[in-house]
Amino acid sequence: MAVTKKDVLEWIKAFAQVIAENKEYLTELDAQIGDADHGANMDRGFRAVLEKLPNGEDVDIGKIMKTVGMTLLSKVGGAGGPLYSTIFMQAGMSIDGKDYFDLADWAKALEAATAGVVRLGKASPGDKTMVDALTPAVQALKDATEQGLSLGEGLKKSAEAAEEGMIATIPLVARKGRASYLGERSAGHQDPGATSTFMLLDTAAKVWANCS
Amino acid sequence: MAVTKKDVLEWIKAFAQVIAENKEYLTELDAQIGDADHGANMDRGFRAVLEKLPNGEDVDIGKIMKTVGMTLLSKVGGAGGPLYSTIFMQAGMSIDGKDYFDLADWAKALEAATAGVVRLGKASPGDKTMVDALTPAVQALKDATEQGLSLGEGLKKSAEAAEEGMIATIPLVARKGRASYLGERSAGHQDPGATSTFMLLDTAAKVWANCS
Amino acid sequence: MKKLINNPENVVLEELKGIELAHPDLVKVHYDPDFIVRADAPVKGKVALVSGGGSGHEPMHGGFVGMGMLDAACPGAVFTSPTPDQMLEATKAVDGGAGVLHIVKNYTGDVMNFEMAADLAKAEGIDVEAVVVDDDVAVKDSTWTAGRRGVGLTVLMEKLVGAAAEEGRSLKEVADLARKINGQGRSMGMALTSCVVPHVGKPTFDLPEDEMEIGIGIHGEPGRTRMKVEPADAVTEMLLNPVIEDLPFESGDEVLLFVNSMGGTPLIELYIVYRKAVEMLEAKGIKVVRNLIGPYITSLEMAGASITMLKMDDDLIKLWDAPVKTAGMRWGV
Amino acid sequence: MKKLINNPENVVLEELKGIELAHPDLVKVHYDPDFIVRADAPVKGKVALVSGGGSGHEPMHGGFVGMGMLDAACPGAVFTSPTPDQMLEATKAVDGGAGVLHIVKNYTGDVMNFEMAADLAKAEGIDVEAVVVDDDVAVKDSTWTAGRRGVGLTVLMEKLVGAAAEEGRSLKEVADLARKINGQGRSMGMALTSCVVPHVGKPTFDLPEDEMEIGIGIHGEPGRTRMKVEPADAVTEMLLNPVIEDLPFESGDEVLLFVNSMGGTPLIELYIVYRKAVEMLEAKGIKVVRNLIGPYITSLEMAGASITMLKMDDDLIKLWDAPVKTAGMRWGV
Ligand SMILES: Nc1ncnc2c1ncn2[C@@H]1O[C@H](COP(=O)(O)OP(=O)(O)O)[C@@H](O)[C@H]1O
Ligand SMILES: Nc1ncnc2c1ncn2[C@@H]1O[C@H](COP(=O)(O)OP(=O)(O)O)[C@@H](O)[C@H]1O
Ligand SMILES: [Mg+2]
Ligand SMILES: [Mg+2]
Ligand SMILES: [Mg+2]
Ligand SMILES: [Mg+2]
Repeated sequence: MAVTKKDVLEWIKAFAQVIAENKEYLTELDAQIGDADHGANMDRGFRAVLEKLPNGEDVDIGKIMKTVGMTLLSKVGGAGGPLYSTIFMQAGMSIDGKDYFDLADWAKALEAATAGVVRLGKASPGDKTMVDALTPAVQALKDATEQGLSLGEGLKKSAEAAEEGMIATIPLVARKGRASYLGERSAGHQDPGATSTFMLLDTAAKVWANCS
Repeated sequence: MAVTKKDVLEWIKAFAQVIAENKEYLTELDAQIGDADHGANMDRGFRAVLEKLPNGEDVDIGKIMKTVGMTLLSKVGGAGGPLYSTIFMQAGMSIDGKDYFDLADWAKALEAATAGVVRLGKASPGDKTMVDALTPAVQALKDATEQGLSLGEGLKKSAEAAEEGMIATIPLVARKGRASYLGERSAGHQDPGATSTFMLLDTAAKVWANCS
Repeated sequence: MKKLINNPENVVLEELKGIELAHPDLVKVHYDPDFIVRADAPVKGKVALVSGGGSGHEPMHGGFVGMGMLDAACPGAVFTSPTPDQMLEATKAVDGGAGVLHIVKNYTGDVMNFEMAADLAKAEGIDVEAVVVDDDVAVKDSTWTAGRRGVGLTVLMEKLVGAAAEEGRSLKEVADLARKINGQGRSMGMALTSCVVPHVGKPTFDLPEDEMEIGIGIHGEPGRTRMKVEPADAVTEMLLNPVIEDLPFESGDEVLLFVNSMGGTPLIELYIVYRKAVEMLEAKGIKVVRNLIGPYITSLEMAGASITMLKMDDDLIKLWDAPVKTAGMRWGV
Repeated sequence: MKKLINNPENVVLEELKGIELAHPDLVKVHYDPDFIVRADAPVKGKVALVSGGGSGHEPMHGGFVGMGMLDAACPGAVFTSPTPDQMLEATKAVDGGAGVLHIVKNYTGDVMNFEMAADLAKAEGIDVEAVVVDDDVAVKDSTWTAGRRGVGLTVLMEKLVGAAAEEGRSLKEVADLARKINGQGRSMGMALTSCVVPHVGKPTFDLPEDEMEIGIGIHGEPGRTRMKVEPADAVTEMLLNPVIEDLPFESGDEVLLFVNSMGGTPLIELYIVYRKAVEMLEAKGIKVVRNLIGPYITSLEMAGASITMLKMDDDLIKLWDAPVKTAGMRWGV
């Protein structure tokens, strides 16, 4: 039960597709409590990623993820750029040198990614950021590994946890990022970064559902 | 059958009132084919006129009209300012030194006023300007004088002629003033200056209807 | 109506107070009649430049009073030409003995009021010449009509002629230069939205969300045609081609290219238009040797832009580069 | 959406082309990564100033590149902070051996990207210091949040610190000066209309015809409160009082007063606001010794204004008056 290099490439391509389809939606969420660019930023970044994406020869999964991270860093900008770049760079470093990985590897990779995001953005859970989607997803993956769940099961649980975390951002008052300028008025809106992060993990769960 | 100094003062006050009431209407006409200020300009001018208007002692009708003309010159601006100023200055010079005047005097005064407007603005009848209201009104006054009509009758005819002239501006293509920039697109709109000029003569006909 | 104003009737007065408080080093403001003169007026022996017009076109004209440009500006009510008494007093205040040039935009009201003021000033023994600017190619020219409007070229003329006066040129020379400039400059503008005249309180014209007006005047006067909104490059072509064809500007010409905001259009869009205009001119062999980009002759908050082109020569380039120190245009000092 | 643009995706690129064509005497434009440097970069022995941020705030920052102000500006996508590779390349291009100061507006994205760039530049042996501007009193400050936004003070800082660098001050001195300026300047802004981000195509927020937003950010971020539109004098009080109280500015203080247009508000309205602000300050014994009035830090075509106040001293006055030669601010040369 492992995710291969090919699966990783497919995941990234599928996520680029999801972002393209949800560009307006993410931007609309950002318009409520931010500056109306999260969808456009992510879409610009992942269109560049599609252009730079290796075809899978002469590279390992770590290299692929780091290429994605570097591309996002130079194409996205804003808060989302460095943060998403960090997710892929840290996950890539965690999985470095491998051509496939299992649920435990993925749990570790996402934990490293989340730690990187927290180091860079200094947000804690409950600050109404993507950290609120990442943190429970990491916990769900760890639990699933311990419980010996299948890859597909574990990924599904992590996506569900991310979704819950995303929805839980709605009532929160933002303390980090642009939404924090709104103070109390930020409550009642779903965080755009947590939403795209859920989509990332949800896409993984769907694309890798039948990996064997 | 004569118009006295008191009647002249009343006419000017009544016209100031008519302008105040029709300020939006005149501005709206000007918005169609000009720059949306004719009502505001006239109103600013006649509010100043009311402040400067002599109470009737130590002045003759000519002096009163010239005071109105000078006040309009320094308070109105635009095309309307010098043109309306000229109407009052020329009429005032024509009636200079008198404390009352009859229909023939008024016909001459308005003829001089119209000549002044034409000299200054170089518009001919049919150019879609206030000249289109003034010219037929002068003709009507002259005809009425020749026909020996009463003051009230003559004034009524001149107001009717001005009204016809005003309405006749609607289909015209403007050749003078701001409306001329519109070319063919100026057709179908009533000229604001011709409209206020009709109001001026109509107010005279009404206020002076029962002069004896 | 959404504006940062108080009582619409006090807009011009409060603006003048603001200018007076902001720029005591550059100008003095006189009230009743209202006019703005440069702080050191009258300048002995220098031809003085007086302009004016309705308010609502800021920085024109008050923002162009100062060393190297205007000696006085007469602000009328919003979009309404000022009155002869303002112009007369301004003319008297700046006359330094070398005569006064009136720079008049070709609108019936401006022309009439300035003519009356010139007559009055001449009667008081002041040497006055007047130059009428009529550069707007959106309006058909004809001796039977009021003729073309004066628009963007006015800004360039005030700068160039101001520099010539500063150099010590005579009234006749300065007036001839102004007429020469008027002969070789052309403009055209467009609007994406209407302006709102303060005392009117609603848009002068209704422009649906998907339409624009090509050939608009600076007072919200309707233009040549109304049409669906087009991309900036197409709009630039619609403005620049009539400007080029009218004079005509020809291969080998050196020009000053002026891309102006009508007030509500931000700088980022002006650069996009400027880029396209230069590409078009380069393709025609016309060389842009100087430029001006920004909101210089506006129409309150109207969104839109205008393009002005002026054929340059060595003298004009020298005059353009000469120092100018006003609130609205400043360099070289 | 009514804008003079072509494809929304090309707005920044076409703007850069326009700037490149318009100001070859002042700047050079580099593409991919995009940045603007002064034409004579790197200036040997001078501390170099690099700033940047999302596009849509023109003339900031690209319009402030030139003698006496910035050495380089990095434009991001509209309202999106630029990326570390732009900042790194710009830093390398302008380093004249005396070190580079990064002027960063306090937005999470700007701060993160500039931090990464500084790390990369340091790794390449360049001496880099960063100063974060956070002058917007509309936002409550707290160590638990992202803190205050950087707004109008950025413009003043770039001018003042630019003059100090031009004087030959060291990187440490220049950075300390920037921090001092940040410590004694405050701003607040408001909006009458929303801006429209090109790739979004509709207003960022809906503001009914009779409402305004007080405490708005420069990216259309909602403000402190939404309320019925009030007259300019009342709005000026709502902006200026929090600015005065925050520092606080006190009787006897000498200040620079900066009244800024958000893009769609024309100059005539800024002077009306300026007038009221000076009256208020005079009543409090605060003296305006310098001013700046116009669209310098904008938010696309948003209508509205912001007020910035900076406490001045002899050194700052001297630096303010020092020559500056950029597309967006120019005097003394
Ligand atoms: N300090 C932070 N830590 C973690 N995530 C953050 C932080 N600041 C912002 N974010 C995330 O970034 C998202 C916004 O991204 P984006 O709109 O692309 O950038 P910007 O806010 O610069 O416009 C927010 O919804 C939030 O999830
Ligand atoms: N050359 C002219 N001769 C006569 N009347 C004119 C001329 N030009 C304009 N007018 C009149 O002036 C009116 C406009 O006045 P007003 O709106 O006050 O001035 P402006 O056009 O300067 O805004 C027009 O409706 C027209 O009747
Ligand atoms: Mg955003
Ligand atoms: Mg009018
Ligand atoms: Mg008018
Ligand atoms: Mg952003």
